[in-house]
Amino acid sequence: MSEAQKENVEGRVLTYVDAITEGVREVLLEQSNSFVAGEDVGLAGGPFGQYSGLFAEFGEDRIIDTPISEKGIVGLGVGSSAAGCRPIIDVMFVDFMGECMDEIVNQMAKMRYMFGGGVTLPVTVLSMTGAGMSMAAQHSQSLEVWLAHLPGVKVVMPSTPYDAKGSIITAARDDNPVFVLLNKVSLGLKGEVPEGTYEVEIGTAEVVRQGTSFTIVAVSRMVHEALQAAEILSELGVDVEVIDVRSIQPFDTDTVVNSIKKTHHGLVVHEAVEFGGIGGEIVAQIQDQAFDYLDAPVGRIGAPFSPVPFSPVLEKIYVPDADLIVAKVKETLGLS
Amino acid sequence: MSEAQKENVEGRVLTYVDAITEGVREVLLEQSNSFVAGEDVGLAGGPFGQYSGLFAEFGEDRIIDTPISEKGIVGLGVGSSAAGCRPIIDVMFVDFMGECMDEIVNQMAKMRYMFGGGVTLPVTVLSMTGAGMSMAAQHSQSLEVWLAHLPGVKVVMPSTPYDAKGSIITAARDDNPVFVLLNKVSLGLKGEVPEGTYEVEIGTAEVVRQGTSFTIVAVSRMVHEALQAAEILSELGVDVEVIDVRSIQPFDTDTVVNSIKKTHHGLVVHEAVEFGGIGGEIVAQIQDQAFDYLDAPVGRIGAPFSPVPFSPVLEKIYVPDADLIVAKVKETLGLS
Amino acid sequence: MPKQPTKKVLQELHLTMVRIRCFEDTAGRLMEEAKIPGALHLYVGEEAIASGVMQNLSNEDQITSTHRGHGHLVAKGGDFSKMYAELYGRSTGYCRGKGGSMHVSNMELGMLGANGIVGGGPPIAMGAAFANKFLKTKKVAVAFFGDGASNEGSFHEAVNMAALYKLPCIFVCENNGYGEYTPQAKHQTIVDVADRAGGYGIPGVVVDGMDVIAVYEAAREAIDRARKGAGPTLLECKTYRFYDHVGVRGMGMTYRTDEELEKWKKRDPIQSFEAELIKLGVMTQKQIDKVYSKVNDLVEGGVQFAEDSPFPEPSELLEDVYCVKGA
Amino acid sequence: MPKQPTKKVLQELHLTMVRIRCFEDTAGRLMEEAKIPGALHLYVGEEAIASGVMQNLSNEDQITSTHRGHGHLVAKGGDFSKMYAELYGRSTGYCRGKGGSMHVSNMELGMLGANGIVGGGPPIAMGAAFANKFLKTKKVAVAFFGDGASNEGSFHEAVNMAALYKLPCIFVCENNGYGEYTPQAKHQTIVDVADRAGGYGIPGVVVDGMDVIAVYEAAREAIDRARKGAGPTLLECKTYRFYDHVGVRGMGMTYRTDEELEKWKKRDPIQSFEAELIKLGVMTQKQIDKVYSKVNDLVEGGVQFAEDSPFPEPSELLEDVYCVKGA
Ligand SMILES: Cc1ncc(C[n+]2csc(CCOP(=O)(O)OP(=O)(O)O)c2C)c(N)n1
Ligand SMILES: Cc1ncc(C[n+]2csc(CCOP(=O)(O)OP(=O)(O)O)c2C)c(N)n1
Ligand SMILES: [Mg+2]
Ligand SMILES: [Mg+2]
Repeated sequence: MSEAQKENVEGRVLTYVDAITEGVREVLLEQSNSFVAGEDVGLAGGPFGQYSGLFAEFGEDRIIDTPISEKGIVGLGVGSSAAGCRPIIDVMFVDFMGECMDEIVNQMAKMRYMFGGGVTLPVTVLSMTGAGMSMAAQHSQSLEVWLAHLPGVKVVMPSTPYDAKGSIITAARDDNPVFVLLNKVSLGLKGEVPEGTYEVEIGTAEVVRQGTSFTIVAVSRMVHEALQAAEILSELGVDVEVIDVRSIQPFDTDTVVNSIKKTHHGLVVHEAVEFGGIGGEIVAQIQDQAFDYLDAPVGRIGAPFSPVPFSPVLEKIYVPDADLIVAKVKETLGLS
Repeated sequence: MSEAQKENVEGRVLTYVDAITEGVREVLLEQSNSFVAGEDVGLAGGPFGQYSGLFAEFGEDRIIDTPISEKGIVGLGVGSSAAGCRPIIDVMFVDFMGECMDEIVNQMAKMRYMFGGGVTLPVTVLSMTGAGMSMAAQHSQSLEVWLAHLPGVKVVMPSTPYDAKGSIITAARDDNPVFVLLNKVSLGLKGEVPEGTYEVEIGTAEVVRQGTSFTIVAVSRMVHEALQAAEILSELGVDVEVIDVRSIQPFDTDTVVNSIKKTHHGLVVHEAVEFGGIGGEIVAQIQDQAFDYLDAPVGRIGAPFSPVPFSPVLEKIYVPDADLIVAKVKETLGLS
Repeated sequence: MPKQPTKKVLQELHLTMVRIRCFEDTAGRLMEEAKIPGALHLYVGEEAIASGVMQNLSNEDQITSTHRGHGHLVAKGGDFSKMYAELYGRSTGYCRGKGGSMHVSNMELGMLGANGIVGGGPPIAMGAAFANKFLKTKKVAVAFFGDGASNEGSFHEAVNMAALYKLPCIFVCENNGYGEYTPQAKHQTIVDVADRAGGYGIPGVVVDGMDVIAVYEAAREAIDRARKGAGPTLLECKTYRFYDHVGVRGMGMTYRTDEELEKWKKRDPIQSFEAELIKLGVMTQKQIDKVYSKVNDLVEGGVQFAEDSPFPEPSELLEDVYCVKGA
Repeated sequence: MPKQPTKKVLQELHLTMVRIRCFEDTAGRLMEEAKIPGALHLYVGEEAIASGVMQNLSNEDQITSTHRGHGHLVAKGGDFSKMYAELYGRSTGYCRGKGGSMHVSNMELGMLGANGIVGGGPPIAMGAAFANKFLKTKKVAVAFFGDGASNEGSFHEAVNMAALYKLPCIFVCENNGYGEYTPQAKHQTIVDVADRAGGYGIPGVVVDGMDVIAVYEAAREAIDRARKGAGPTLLECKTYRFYDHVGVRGMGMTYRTDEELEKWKKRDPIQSFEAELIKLGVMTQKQIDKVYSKVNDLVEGGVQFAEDSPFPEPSELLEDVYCVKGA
């Protein structure tokens, strides 16, 4: 959220989950050909309450409970968007994308290209990512890089209530398939959210903390861990700039590279497994475009190479946090 | 293939596709609890002839034609390996993994971990990757990074007939799920292949061309393009070292980093879409571990950000080749 | 008893079948001559299905097709020039050369694409039908798919949802007895794919897919039902492909007997229909011959158009990945 | 008419149901007290199914379970201490604390895991059954799944393949009328999931899932059939969950009426069976009470064991990702 935008907010505070609801509601009000479809999005209001009240307001024609059929659900999104609707599709957990990856990778992402531009798919997909709730290996993943690697779809990962609402509206107005990956641990997070509609541009990162001596590039909830780390580090005299990437496809290379050129040090933090995660892509871009500005290798923090463990003590070690970020920054700078 | 191994070969030449068949055959001879299951692997011998003759030799009990049911096929692999078999599962094209990603990501890859080590899944999955045959967007992808990002599975990508046969044998002897991703454009490629069984260690890269002034790290078929590029570059006085990564999970960081420390220049080449591909991971590791040795940013070459186009003229531009590699190396070195 | 189709309808059915046959015969030859790149899955032998079903649809209605998709697009009104150009990978093709045989499509004709993924179509057709109902149009969506595809999970999920929401969606199974080289008995235990309809509480109908009138009538009933809001039908058409799975002679595999092929060829949907047309006095042999010569002219013209057309420019590679606002 | 189960069998069926009920009641309480982390899906109300089916299986036979998996593991002989320890995330649990409620498993008992993926089990059970046949054992594999899961593509593919290969596989649908908060009528048009069996050419059987003897008998028939090599059965058990989708009181959603719940509670599978046992003279009230007190001792002991157990060491985080040769 830019400073200018912040001024308009006038202190209206919502939780992340309520911001999601509000974003979806604005879309439904604005676009008569939009609807929400997914498992238990209707009467139940979504497993996280993220659609609560919408069924009562918009009725069962527009808030559609589906069978437990992810291939069908995403197919519904693809087919209906090709035929004139602007569907909002809920894939309950990003872990369940495995069930509908074909509909995503081979149909949704490629149809326009294969048709030589002959079809437009204005479909928005919402799904929950992230670990930290003792939901174990099949309900805690962060698989965003699968989607970012896929020409034809866009992928945003809002970290704040403001961005959650705005991203949903922007995604729904976009004429392309857009994934809005929401973080389930952030559902209770509070933040300023304006009434009415506003957009959060897809493909631009945001500098959420200005700094001069180290750049932390963070994805989704890790933004908050990075900000916390920055506070701790500032006491040690390290002036950290924190960038919320917000969108991983398209990716805002410029904002990141410009920051690195200023600070000469970088660290990329995400919750997904480090190996093969989006962090590698970001580091590769940084070293390519800011090679001569780097005083040290660009670091990466992601989850270790294992599935997400159930036991809270293990999960706590598993998910990156502020302490780990602080340690890594200190290590890079040779601080003790 | 190391020099020592090459000496034992005595010039027995096979095509890549025949090497696949031979590898599978050795496994079936060696392990009575192994079988092959997949679409048209039986009577038809596989859509590329990669299983030809096996049905006649081993019968329909061990070469099993399945319905067109990728979720079922991979489920068959998971369940039967948990229950005492050592299945070889054929997923015809990696593009079709979308259909069975759940069985891969949530079951095969995680079952051992979720069970606290209580189950062992000695399953091997064979699948065809790569573009270049005018098979368009849904039959030409390289999606290996999805798998490499997945703790619990191993992923090898043999580039030669020798490695194809050996990797299959090694994979089948491994007690973990191993994906052997084969390249369909390489099926006619000839190379030396010993009779009988031998292994190609999973997790070790191979220096396939020694050089002193530039390191090209190549994946699968790109190894051959890199070797060709190296020949061209040698005429320009650039002495290129070419590394065949062979295995992307686990990944042999040491071999790559040691080479870079020697040559001070690196380029990673793969066929998959560049953004979010395994190249980013490799570059991030290199800059992390050989930062002070690098004289220039490590380059990357992958496919541009689009689905694979059908038209041969576009596909030709789409797939990286020796010319592109030469150009990129020259650019990095500032040669005209 | 349903009323006999009009003469006009009978002639149109015939024309559509001939159009498909001639298009495919030439396409197959061109592929085997390596003039067309990639792999073609030809529809020869199965013409009665696309023709009979499409006779009941307008351009507004949508279909999803399969890897064996030329026949569907031809029957939906596809232009030979743009189709051949697409198979040739030329920029004048329906997909600007980016799709090829397995993805040939045209939204203006309601053709939501051939599909390289077996079972890829049904969820998309179900989605289109959902939009039709949501937007209160009277359009229907038809999903074509093979016997082999009926074993994909996507089929199951799509039919269940279409039934649940009573969507204007028709599932047409082109049961040619094989999924690639695997006979039906080796990929499912049932003989009639239509038996699966019961699992979704919708009608399952079996029809002779070599009899274009039978297909036309059965499809009409299913489509009328769907348009009236009574929900989907699973319509199975028993058929046979006269050529191999890929191309004309394919890879020379011996998974079918010559006898079986000959037996089915005796039931050639076009030849038997022509005999019928002559018997009924709807067309003379001369008129029939004229149809072929006209269609073959179109084929020739289409091929010529394709061969004269330019390949896409390199700059087109990165176009059409995304819809660019205002572009 | 099948012969009446022996007294021993009746008592074992009762014991198993009580074991499940007591295990679950306490687990639910501990979750709501936030002593157990994560989410539990309790089996209370559905005990007759796991108990009736498992009575026919040995430890050698395999099952795949669901997110609602405790009852299956208890019925398969699961040890309360190791189960509670797992739910608590302790290193002494069945999965060393790595799996928790949704992945609790034990291969020695042939329990191939609770599964957090709806529809995750059937393909795995089919695969295990394939191995059983391939290795010429006499083992069978049973896939438990819900009414909601019957709409997943994985179910369709697994049943088709099991039928095709005539595998020793039994598909047991626990139809409790809801998938999460969605009633069956809102997720499929059919009333009997067993109707889907026809689409695969296998027997579909509906049984009262609140009647443990009915389940036991029907499962025995299906399992005998499978063991004899006659292939799979789809066995649907009509049941109801007495607690919410998650936990005991869940999230307080109003998707079911109190009347509906009360109606089903009157058919409590344990209470009605106990009345029957007393009537038949198989057990006295006193004996029944003793069963509860013994089982409750086990529950208490199990909880104590769990609470006394250590959490996994940090070093265990990266163990069990791969099988290390020689390790
Ligand atoms: C998901 C998927 N699996 C496998 C294939 C490979 N394949 C292409 S066509 C085909 C057979 C399809 O059989 P059927 O559905 O009966 O259609 P037919 O070819 O007989 O018209 C197969 C297995 C594919 N394209 N997509
Ligand atoms: C693939 C997948 N989709 C959705 C979910 C979320 N989910 C968990 S339980 C459940 C309902 C399952 O219903 P049913 O199969 O009838 O089992 P029941 O809970 O009634 O025992 C759903 C939708 C999931 N875990 N996995
Ligand atoms: Mg077929
Ligand atoms: Mg249920």
